[in-house]
Amino acid sequence: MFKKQLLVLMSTVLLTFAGNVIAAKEPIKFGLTLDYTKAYVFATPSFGQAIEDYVKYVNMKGGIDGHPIELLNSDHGNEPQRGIEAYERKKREGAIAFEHLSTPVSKAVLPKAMNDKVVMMQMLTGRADAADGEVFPYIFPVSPTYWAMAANIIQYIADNVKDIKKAKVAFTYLDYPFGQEPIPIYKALSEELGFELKLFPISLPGTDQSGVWSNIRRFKPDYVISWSFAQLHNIAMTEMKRNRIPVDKYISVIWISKNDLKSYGFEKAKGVKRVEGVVTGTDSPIVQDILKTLYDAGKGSGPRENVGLLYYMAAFTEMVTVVEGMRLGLEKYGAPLTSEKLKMGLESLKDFDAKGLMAPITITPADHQGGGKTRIAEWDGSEWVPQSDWNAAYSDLVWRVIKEHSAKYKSGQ
Amino acid sequence: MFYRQAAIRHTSYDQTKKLYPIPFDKWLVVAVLLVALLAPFAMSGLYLNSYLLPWVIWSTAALSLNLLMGYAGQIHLGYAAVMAIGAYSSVHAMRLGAPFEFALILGGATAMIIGVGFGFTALRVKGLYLAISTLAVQYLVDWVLTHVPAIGGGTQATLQTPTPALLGFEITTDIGRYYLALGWCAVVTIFMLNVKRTGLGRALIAVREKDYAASVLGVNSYYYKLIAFAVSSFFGGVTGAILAFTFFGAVTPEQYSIDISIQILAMVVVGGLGSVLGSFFGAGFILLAPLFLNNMVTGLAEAYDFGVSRSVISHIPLILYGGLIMLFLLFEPLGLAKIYDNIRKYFLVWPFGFSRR
Amino acid sequence: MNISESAGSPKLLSCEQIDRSFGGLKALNGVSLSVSQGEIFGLVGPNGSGKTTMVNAITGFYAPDAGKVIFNHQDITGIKPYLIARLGIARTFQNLALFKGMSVLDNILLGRHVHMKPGVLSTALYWWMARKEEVANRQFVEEIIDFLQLQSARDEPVETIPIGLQKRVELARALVAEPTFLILDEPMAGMNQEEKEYMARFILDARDEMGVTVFLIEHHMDVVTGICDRMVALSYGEMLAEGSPKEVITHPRVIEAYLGGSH
Amino acid sequence: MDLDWWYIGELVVNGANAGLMYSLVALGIVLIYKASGVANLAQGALVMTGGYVVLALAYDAGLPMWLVIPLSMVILFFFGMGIERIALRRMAGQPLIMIIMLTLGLEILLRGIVPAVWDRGGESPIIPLTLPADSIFIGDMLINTSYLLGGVIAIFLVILFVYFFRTRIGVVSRAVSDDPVAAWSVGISVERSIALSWGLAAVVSAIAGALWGSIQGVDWTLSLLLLKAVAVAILGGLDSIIGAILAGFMLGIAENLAAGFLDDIVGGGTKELVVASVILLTILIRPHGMFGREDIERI
Repeated sequence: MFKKQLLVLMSTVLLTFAGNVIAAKEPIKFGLTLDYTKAYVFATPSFGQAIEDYVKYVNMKGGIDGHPIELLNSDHGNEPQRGIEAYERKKREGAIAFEHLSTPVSKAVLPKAMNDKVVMMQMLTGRADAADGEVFPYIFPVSPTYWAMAANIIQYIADNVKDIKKAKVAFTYLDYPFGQEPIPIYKALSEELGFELKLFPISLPGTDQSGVWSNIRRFKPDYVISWSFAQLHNIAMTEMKRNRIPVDKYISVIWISKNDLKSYGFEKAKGVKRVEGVVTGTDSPIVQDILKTLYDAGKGSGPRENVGLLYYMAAFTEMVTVVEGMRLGLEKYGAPLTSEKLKMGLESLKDFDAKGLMAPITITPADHQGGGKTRIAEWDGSEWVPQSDWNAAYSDLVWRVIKEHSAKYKSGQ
Repeated sequence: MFYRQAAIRHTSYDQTKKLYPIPFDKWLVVAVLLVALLAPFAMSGLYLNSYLLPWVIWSTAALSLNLLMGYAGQIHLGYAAVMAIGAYSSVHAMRLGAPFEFALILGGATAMIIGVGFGFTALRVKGLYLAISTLAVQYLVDWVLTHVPAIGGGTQATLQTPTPALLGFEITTDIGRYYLALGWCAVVTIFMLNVKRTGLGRALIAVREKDYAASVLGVNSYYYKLIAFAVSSFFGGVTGAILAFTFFGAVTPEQYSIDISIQILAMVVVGGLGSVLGSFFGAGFILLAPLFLNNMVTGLAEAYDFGVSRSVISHIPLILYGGLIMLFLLFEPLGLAKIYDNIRKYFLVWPFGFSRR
Repeated sequence: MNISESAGSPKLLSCEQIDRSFGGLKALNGVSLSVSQGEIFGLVGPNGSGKTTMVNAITGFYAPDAGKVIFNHQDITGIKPYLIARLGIARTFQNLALFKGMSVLDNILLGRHVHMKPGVLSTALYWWMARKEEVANRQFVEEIIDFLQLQSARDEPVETIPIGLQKRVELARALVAEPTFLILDEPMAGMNQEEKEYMARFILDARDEMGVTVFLIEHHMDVVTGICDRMVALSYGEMLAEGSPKEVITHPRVIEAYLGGSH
Repeated sequence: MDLDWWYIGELVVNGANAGLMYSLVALGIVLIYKASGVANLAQGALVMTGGYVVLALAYDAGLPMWLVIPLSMVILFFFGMGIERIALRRMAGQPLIMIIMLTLGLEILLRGIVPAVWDRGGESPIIPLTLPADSIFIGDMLINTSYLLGGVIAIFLVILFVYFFRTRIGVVSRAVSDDPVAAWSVGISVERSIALSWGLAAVVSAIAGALWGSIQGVDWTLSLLLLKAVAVAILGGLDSIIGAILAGFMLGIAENLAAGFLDDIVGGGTKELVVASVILLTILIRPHGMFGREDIERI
């Protein structure tokens, strides 16, 4: 008994150094290196759970054309250095694609992935200008970037105020790259549409917001757009109440989910809005199937409550898209699947809606975003109710900014 | 046995001042150097890029900080900021068209000038105040990097590093980048080894130990503290630039955050204050132990399914840094270097261990 | 009460009307003294009489409140200690100020600091720039080590050797600077009779062979009176007597200070 | 530009209250410094630990608030004493730089262990101090009730500590910090006095943890209060309790005014800038702070 344990122990020790060598029918390896400790912990557990769930599900159904998917998991703690280590390790273990869910890590790994020609998914994180597939051939946002979301929020505001020219929009954001990123879009839109824009930076870690909200109160905005996440919304809403700003003026970036409203109170949070790129809730057939095949059988990768929440669904949708890209790659170019074939597979996605979970996207070698359609949803006390159709607003302007930035990158800046 | 001292007779002062008076030490160093030189050819990209290369770079950083902390006895809680200054200045210099060699030196010089500037502030006061003011410097630099687009790179807060080129040869391969880092590491190492045996090192230690006694020997303690600040900052700046050019390929504020400062501090303390060898040990330990531990705990958790939450696993590096700093300070203030030294001393007289007191 | 100085030899150091107080306490009150080239000069007095304060005033640790220190025709009042050291004044401390963690040899080598030009560049380019200097200075240090019979302790960490030897190391460190003026602050404190005699011998040798002028501070009278050429006695910051050892120890005020004070 | 006095008033009042809450954190640093001459860089992590303990008692054990606060103070008191007994005491006689680094190691260690032990899956719950979230408006001036409460408690505690230092134990502590050897020789237990200071500093951090946790939620970010506390302690003079309170008051107002007027222009983060500058300027101009003893800091 003890011997056997020792053997397992030794082999795991060995494995951790040598990498897993499990030979099935040519598994397709996907590197999932996430941040379980620092800035992204609010989302990481559900995010990882969704990806693991869907991979299990696909494998149970016989994999992609017989090829199972293997996830190579690890933690990078939002540190560029550890992210690079994890990337190098997984790459060596044969991963052909990566998701990091961390802006700093994505940015640090990006030059390496480009150099190594390894596909890097960057759902909701990383460089927004990576939508330009011509400059970033191996980087795939395949979902609306922050810039697309920012534009859509303005569209929603324009639709809901009397006159956008006289509207006042407050933009409050975490004062580091994640929050600063949409500023160029807002500035460009403010110039074009004529609304008054004022910026309210919140310094890290974002827990001290009292001064910011005093200023917002004085600004008397029609809407407040917020680029922060998780419990920081709580603090924001508490401060809004203090300052007697109605909570329904609050429009958040995608990072707010039902769980985040819990400690503020579901009822009190009524009217909060968010921009979303995927369908949430458990109504869709594919999610029902996941619940049935995995969770009813006790094989779920995490708590059942997480299924259907935003962070879960975002990751789930991404993985559905990746798997579809893998399938197309295998179908068109044959096994074994390589990064390059996956890239071409992803680039041949056409009107793909991830089994009804998002607005259809079409990826081309030039466009790695695929449409950038999002919608605004409002919290009604128990769930998020869509307020608009899938929409990609001001996409000319967004693409202009994308091109400006990617050109800068290309020219070596 | 190994470190045989018998039959070694030094016949001149010059010989006793050699870096490695005992032949075994010398051959050990030669062997390590050979391994370091040949490693990239025997090693996969993974080990080269994510273990050996960062180890070499962080050892250099730890060495540079050790000059200030180990020799001059000044705590620096913002060393990553010093490295950031070097990295950003050299990246900007290259983007403006400066050749790589010049950009490196410029990076070091900028870090030195700013470092010494703050040194002037800090050196008027005792260790504690110095520590706190360097912490403040870290915050100031962080702020500048994230709020001055001309320096930090604007919206994306990322600047890609241009391709480094030595004497006109572009360095594009992993091996080339590794040699670049190794070369710089060798320069700093040799300097630090020399410090041990020259008047500079003695003066620094004198100032650290008893500055009043140093002053009656004609040692200007203020001047030597500034020298330590200047040289350490210069080395730190260049190392920061090397880190950006060879490892990250880009500069972002996160690469030089307060956490990194603490990490280097831990390397120095765990490795051994004032020890060259210790800096290598400390950097290796602090850098690689969490990686291995993390991978191992994850592997074990998967094999046994004992459901350690990932969140708990992921806190291990922090616990390790903090715990090790405390344990070493409490039980072996001279760090890993001292432990090595004890072993070495044991073998110096082996098998006649009883001859020692 | 100016008593005649040793005739012929010029004054090397003279202090004029030195005042120094700490808070309300007057540690030195108008003390004047002068030391001639080549003599061994003793400064004696009971504990707390201001002897060490006097030395600190000379070596620049605290500038006197009033008065002047002239060394070698140069006003050195209030100059920083490290600059004073460069003028050729060396000193030891009452309660040892060796550098822990360094070997005896390195401690003594530090004494050569004023004769060396340690720098960053010379350290980096040791083989080309520093080696010769290091070796040359090492040679000089070895001579002093021989002179003070410290050979056996040379490579020991300084904190591990007996106090008596440590005192000798400190003397060696002061001597390697080749000072013209050497201040010894209670070099025999805590020593037994034999050690004291050794030390006295070394001090005399240092003067005779190296031509150093010695300024000796002692609490005890016995040895000092034996080797000093001239003495000054202090008590509570005031000068009691000046002159040859014999004159000083027989001076009524000195006797009173020593006996009266302790009785 | 005409000044909006209501606005300035609001910035000043809320800043002052927040500043007094920084003083609360700084108080821990000052207490330990007074007793042992060591600057405790683990104070931030102690406050975080306090927050987590309060949270665990309130949420996990489900105790009522009136019981949670005193109970957590007791727990933290022994925790602080324990730290001194296990770690700090062994360092007696070591160079100061080593001891400072030990507290820094402790800060890092606690920041790793505590959130791992009370893993909340990424949530940072707010401590329910049952405060009305609604605020008081005077004219157009908003007064934040949470900060107000924090400020009042801070002042109350300071009065308590000033009084404490007049008692016998206080006199003993003072004697120890003046001259440990002398204190020793007249039969005062130096160790006990230092241990007591650690215990008290930890008690203060329980309160600070609860207050700050009720405003910004409990997670590792509470430990970042260290920088502000250090700035307050330095500005006030490391060994002055009154100094800590006044400095907190001033720093709170200064950073709030700076953020209110400058964030717009420079793009955020001015509070950190003010804090860092206060540290540097204090050290440059008046290292012993406003009320510290002058002999404590020069080379």
